[in-house]
Amino acid sequence: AQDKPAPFDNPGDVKIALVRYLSTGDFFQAYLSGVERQAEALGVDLRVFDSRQDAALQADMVDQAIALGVDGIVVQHGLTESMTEAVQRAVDAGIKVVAFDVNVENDAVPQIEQSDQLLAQLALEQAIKDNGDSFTAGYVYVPGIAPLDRRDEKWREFKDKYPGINEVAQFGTLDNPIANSVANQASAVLRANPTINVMFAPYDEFAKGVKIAVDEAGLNNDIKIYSADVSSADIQAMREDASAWVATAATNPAVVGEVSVRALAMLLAGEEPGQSVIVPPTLITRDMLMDLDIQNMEQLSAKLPQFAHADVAVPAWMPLPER
Amino acid sequence: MRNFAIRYGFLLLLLAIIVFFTIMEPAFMSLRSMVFVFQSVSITAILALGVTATLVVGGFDLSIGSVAASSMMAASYAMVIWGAGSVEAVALCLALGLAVGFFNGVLVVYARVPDLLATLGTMFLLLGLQLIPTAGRSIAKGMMLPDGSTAEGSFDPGFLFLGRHRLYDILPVSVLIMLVLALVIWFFLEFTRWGRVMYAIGSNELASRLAGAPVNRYKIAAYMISGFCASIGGILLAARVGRGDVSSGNNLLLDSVAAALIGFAVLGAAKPNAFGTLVGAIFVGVLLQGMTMMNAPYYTQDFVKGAVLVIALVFTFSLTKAARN
Amino acid sequence: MRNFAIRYGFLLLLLAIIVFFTIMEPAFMSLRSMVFVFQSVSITAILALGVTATLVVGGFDLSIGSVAASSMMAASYAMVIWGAGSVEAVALCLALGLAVGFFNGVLVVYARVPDLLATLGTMFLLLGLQLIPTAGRSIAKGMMLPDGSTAEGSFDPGFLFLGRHRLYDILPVSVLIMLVLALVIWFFLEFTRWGRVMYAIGSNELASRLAGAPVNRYKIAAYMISGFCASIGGILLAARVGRGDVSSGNNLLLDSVAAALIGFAVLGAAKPNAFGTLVGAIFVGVLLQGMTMMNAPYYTQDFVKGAVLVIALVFTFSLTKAARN
Amino acid sequence: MAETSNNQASKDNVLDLKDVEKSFGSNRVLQGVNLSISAGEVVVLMGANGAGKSTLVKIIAGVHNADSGSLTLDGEPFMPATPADALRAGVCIVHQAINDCVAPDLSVAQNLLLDRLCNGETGLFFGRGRAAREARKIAGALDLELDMNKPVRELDLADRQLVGISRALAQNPKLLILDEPTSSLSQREAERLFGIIDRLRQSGVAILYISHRMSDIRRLADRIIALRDGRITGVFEKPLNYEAAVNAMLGHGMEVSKKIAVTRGAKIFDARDVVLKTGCEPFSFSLSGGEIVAITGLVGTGKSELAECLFGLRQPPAGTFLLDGKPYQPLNNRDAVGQGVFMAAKDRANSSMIPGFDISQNLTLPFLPDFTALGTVLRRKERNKAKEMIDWLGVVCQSDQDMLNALSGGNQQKVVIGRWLSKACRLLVLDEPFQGVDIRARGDIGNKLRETAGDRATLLMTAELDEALEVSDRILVMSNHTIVGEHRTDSVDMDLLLSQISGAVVSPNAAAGHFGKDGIQ
Ligand SMILES: Nc1ncnc2c1ncn2[C@@H]1O[C@H](COP(=O)(O)OP(=O)(O)OP(=O)(O)O)[C@@H](O)[C@H]1O
Ligand SMILES: Nc1ncnc2c1ncn2[C@@H]1O[C@H](COP(=O)(O)OP(=O)(O)OP(=O)(O)O)[C@@H](O)[C@H]1O
Ligand SMILES: [Mg+2]
Ligand SMILES: [Mg+2]
Repeated sequence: AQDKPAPFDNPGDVKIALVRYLSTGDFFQAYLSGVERQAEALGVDLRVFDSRQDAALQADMVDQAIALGVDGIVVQHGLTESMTEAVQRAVDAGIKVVAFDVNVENDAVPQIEQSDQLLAQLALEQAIKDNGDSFTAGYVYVPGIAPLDRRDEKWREFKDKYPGINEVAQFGTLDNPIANSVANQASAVLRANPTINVMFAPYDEFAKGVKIAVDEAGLNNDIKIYSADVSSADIQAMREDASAWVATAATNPAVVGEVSVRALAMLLAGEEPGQSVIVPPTLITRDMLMDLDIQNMEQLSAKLPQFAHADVAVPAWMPLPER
Repeated sequence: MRNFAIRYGFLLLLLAIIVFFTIMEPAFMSLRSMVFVFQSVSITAILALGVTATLVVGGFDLSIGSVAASSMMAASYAMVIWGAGSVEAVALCLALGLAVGFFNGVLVVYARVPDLLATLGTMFLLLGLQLIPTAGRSIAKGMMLPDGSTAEGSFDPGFLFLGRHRLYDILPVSVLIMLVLALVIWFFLEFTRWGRVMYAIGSNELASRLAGAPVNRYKIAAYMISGFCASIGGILLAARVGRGDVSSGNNLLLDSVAAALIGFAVLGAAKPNAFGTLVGAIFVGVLLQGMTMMNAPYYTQDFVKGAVLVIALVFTFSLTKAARN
Repeated sequence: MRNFAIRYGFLLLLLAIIVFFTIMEPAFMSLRSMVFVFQSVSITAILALGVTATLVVGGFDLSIGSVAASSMMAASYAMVIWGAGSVEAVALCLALGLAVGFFNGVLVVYARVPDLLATLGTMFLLLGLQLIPTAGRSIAKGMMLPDGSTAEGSFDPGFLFLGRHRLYDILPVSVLIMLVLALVIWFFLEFTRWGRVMYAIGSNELASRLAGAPVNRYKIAAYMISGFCASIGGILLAARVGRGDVSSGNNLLLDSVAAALIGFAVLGAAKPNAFGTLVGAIFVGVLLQGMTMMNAPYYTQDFVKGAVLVIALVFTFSLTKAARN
Repeated sequence: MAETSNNQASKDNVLDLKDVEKSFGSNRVLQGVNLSISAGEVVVLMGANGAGKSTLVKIIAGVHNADSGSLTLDGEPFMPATPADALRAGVCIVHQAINDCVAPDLSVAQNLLLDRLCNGETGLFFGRGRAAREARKIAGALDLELDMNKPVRELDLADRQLVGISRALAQNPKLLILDEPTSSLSQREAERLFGIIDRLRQSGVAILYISHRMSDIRRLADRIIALRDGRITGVFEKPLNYEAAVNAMLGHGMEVSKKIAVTRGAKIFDARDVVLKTGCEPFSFSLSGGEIVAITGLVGTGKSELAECLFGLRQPPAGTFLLDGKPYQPLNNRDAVGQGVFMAAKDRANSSMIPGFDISQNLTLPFLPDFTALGTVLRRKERNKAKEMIDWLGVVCQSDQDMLNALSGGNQQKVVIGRWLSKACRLLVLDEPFQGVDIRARGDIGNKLRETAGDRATLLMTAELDEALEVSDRILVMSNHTIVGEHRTDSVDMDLLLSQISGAVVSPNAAAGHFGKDGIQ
């Protein structure tokens, strides 16, 4: 501890807050655990504010954190419009802020990104590799959700680039349980469009739903599913016999959580993490999972080092969580 | 003529929609396709049958969605983390559903909390409760537990069978369960004295009590039927999805309430009834599947669902009541 | 003694919770923190006041959440895509809310569709409808329109003021609007003859009609009040969020229904009432805020919300009714 | 006198009550009530409105628990905790509130079978065919001719009451309690009921009968017990002294209500060639200021329909009304009130009471604008008016802030009538206004009607001839949706009147001619 810069020479006095927009689901749970682990490694006091998808509340929570006298804030998701002013107030109050997956239009705030474009690109490149550049595709998409919109940009780019990609159906829903609702839609789509051989479902809940429908229709050898994000449950689904879900591109949400806190710590220590901190995604294919006998996220981290740790925002003094 | 419209108007509308979709998309009208429609609504329908039971005694159950979600988590937890077999898992879920139903019933009957309020409280309770054992994670084979070890168990094939097997290669087990449950509840409500007494309680609770009906027990039983149905829904959900997904079950709630309420309009019943509930669920299923096949974006589906619902109901109810006057 | 418990039990519980949180976390008991609690519940409370109006006439409005969401989208659309000013945007939203309320009222009164069913249909209709103009996309400054051009307009600062300004640097405009609306509706329901007649209709519709009340008009008015409140909620939501966000407003319905129903327990009213509704909303706000301050994970918040709700209600209702017998 | 009967050996007594006490809050409703009923006996319980009769019944029925005291049934201690317990012990009850006897959404058949469904006698499976047969048997006892598949919601109040009574009679009770069973019946139905009561009495059933109708009491009573303010004030054996019984129940003699002489004013209302139901004969009549006219007739002959036509709730197929010489065609009941025509509807629980409101709020409801300033209700003014009305009508209550459903049936009725007496009008229509009202209160209300009659016309619909005779100046007889006779109350030809009511004299032409000559004006 002696060689750490201020204020981390006395980390017990450092208070940071995580202000969340989304919290329910594996991704967010894993992200939180990464934040917690890194905060623990640093020895700082962490407070978690959950706005549960209430954008207005999230902005208020920033003010609350200001009132609580925190030294730094991690903003996790949210809407540009509602967060920009609140974050500006925090910056004005001398608080260091980093933002994950939300653009708060502030030069003093580094952006942590998992790069949705890159995620989509990795999955789609794999699809082209597996199926050639012309195939009949079904696409699962719900507009209005920022990360999905960014993945959608990539999908449209690919369609422009490869005219052989024929999108015959687009569907999607966020009705919970999402996998179940998407499965119902997908089964209708598969009956109406028996020629589909590729499904692009750039969100793991969508992919799971599509997989259920494909299995139920007995088409698992005829269709390949490409998606984004990963969890232990997804790994199991991909590992199933003759699973149609052949590839997904993902960053490790826990790693993103760790990086967020590290970037904030650098700011607090007076260092510059850079305006944009990108955590690179990893492509995970079914073959990899089978060959390396990966059963869950922990094994994935252990066997794919690029997934376990992102070498970003790691100055020499930074204590890393144990692994 | 008007009587005919009241009795069969809704069924004719359903038929018209089916014909329309078949013309637009011939793949719609096949045995397989119909089986898929049934499958897509099986869970909603099962929950809706439970709501119907509470509607019959003049109550309401807002907790079904969260009971189903909790039951899905409980089944997954039992199998994946405790390594239980499918029988134990199913038994656990049913016990959970019955217990929640009993709890709701006691709140309504003995603590006299209004039904909407009591079941809303239970709903919030369960929404939180289901997430506590896993600290908000969903449950899957090989998952890492909070204590750092790895879960040993996995979904029992017998359990997955419930969600995935097809009898004679065509009829999914979940559809069979839905049909059997609908038949049982329909028969129970229409042809047993218990069912009659439940309708009597819903119509005039005091009169039924004065006629010697053990009203409290019946009401608690109705909530237990509801919880039981919801837990079956949760089991089928877990068996279909094959993991314990974190979910609020809110959409399940709304869809099943819609199905149960549409049921009022079927055959001019103008009261909760099991046959109507089943038809209501299938109606929504046909609409959604047909529109998905026609590539309609999801938001137009909500819109059309709402529009058809409103039109059908205006038609039925304004006719039914007009004929009364 | 028992009467005292009935009247003040709930308020005492609220006080006890506040004291508890203050001991655990002294920062809880500050003006800023209390203002924050009020602000966090302001939109929920405004919607809940609308529901209260429909509950008073014996109805129910399930469409409020979607009216608020649609009104948020409408305001955003008007300003960002049509380039309207804040006055036009607000007027449009209020007109929308009143129109939807009128539609609900007509369905219930003239088409005689049961209230739950009618407003559920409207809910689905609006859920779809609000997404159609933008094909499901959120509305933000500089967004790409379906025809490929870029939206010219932006949120009017005067509009954003509604959601973001604080009077005397402490009192948010939204809290002020909530308090004023609560006061107006409370006064209206408790002290005016129109409010009195609304309660009469809720208690016995036929008797009220025979005593000369224009029941249909009152019922439609109640739904219009509800739609009006919901659209104000939507305006504030848009002003606070600063964009037409498709996923905001998901939980508004359940939270405001909870607040309105908890209101039954306040002051032993055992009926819908505006003061109770406001207290109910604040109660939930205090709980969530306190738990957040104590760093409780989000899922325990649902659980505790449910548990406290159930306990409080059992306490109040079992006492209220026992005293009656 | 009261003591002798209570000291009788209790072995042949079916029911014995000892020192039963019951309070609602600070209101001591029953105080040391002792009472016994033996097999094969009809005991009539008399008491003014709010004396505690229904409360006593509800204790025996297991609806309320007594605060103290003991009950024995057939010599065994009897403490029913629920209505089901009482039923199992063989105690059958027809409650006063007709709504408590039927489930409106179920069919007539299912309502008739309700007890059997509840206690399991029907077996688990409910076959519709068999059910309809059994239900028809039950209905047969009272000669009910109803469509077995009709929902009870669509029945008339009287039919609902008959369904409730039939249900109780079908159960072979040990003890049968009837709490004002004839409140909405006319003589014909009541007579059928009395026939059955006679049969049950002979077969050894103990019967407790509660009524405010002297004609019922005269017809049935073996013994009369008078209840006043929750205490037994007299037990009367045969030969029965009715006057003494009334005195015991009221605490004083019944002042012979001397009718204030009719000061018949100008003609106010005219009905000309009204056809109430297509295919029925047209009729005409007119009403003058200051007079009280009763329309009497059997249940279901169209009295309520006429009242509803006058109040703008329905349109007669043909005919014209004139109010103060001008055509009167109300669009709806609000319009009627606006033109000065008020109506107190029958079936108070459904069509008049606001159960969630207290007495004062119930009283002022139709004329709320009179108690408001700028839309705000002036609570003090409202409560003062209510207190005034409570005193004037003699409503038995704790205060004007009592909830209406905590009042006894008769007192509820007074509040409901009082509502329409609180303001002057041109034509006041009262449909069955004395339902459940005790003798003295009936006299009181009659006097109030008379006092306020002023230059308003008052029309009273009643199936109970006694009421018509007691209160009105003139009686019109309705049969089969038309008026078949007219009588001046001070010179009634009873034989003719009764035969007109029973429909024996159906000579519509003669009747029309009759009215054509001197019925009008
Ligand atoms: N549920 C109740 N709560 C409070 N007070 C009640 C309740 N029921 C009855 N009372 C009171 O008890 C007293 C007796 O009422 P009860 O109904 O027994 O009178 P009753 O003799 O049947 O009169 P009626 O001839 O008008 O039917 C009345 O003063 C009434 O206000
Ligand atoms: N809404 C209705 N629907 C069907 N039949 C009705 C309706 N209203 C009245 N009737 C029938 O019309 C007839 C006359 O009813 P009405 O109530 O006018 O008779 P009444 O002489 O006033 O009898 P009561 O003494 O019961 O008041 C009855 O047979 C009744 O069943
Ligand atoms: Mg009584
Ligand atoms: Mg009548």
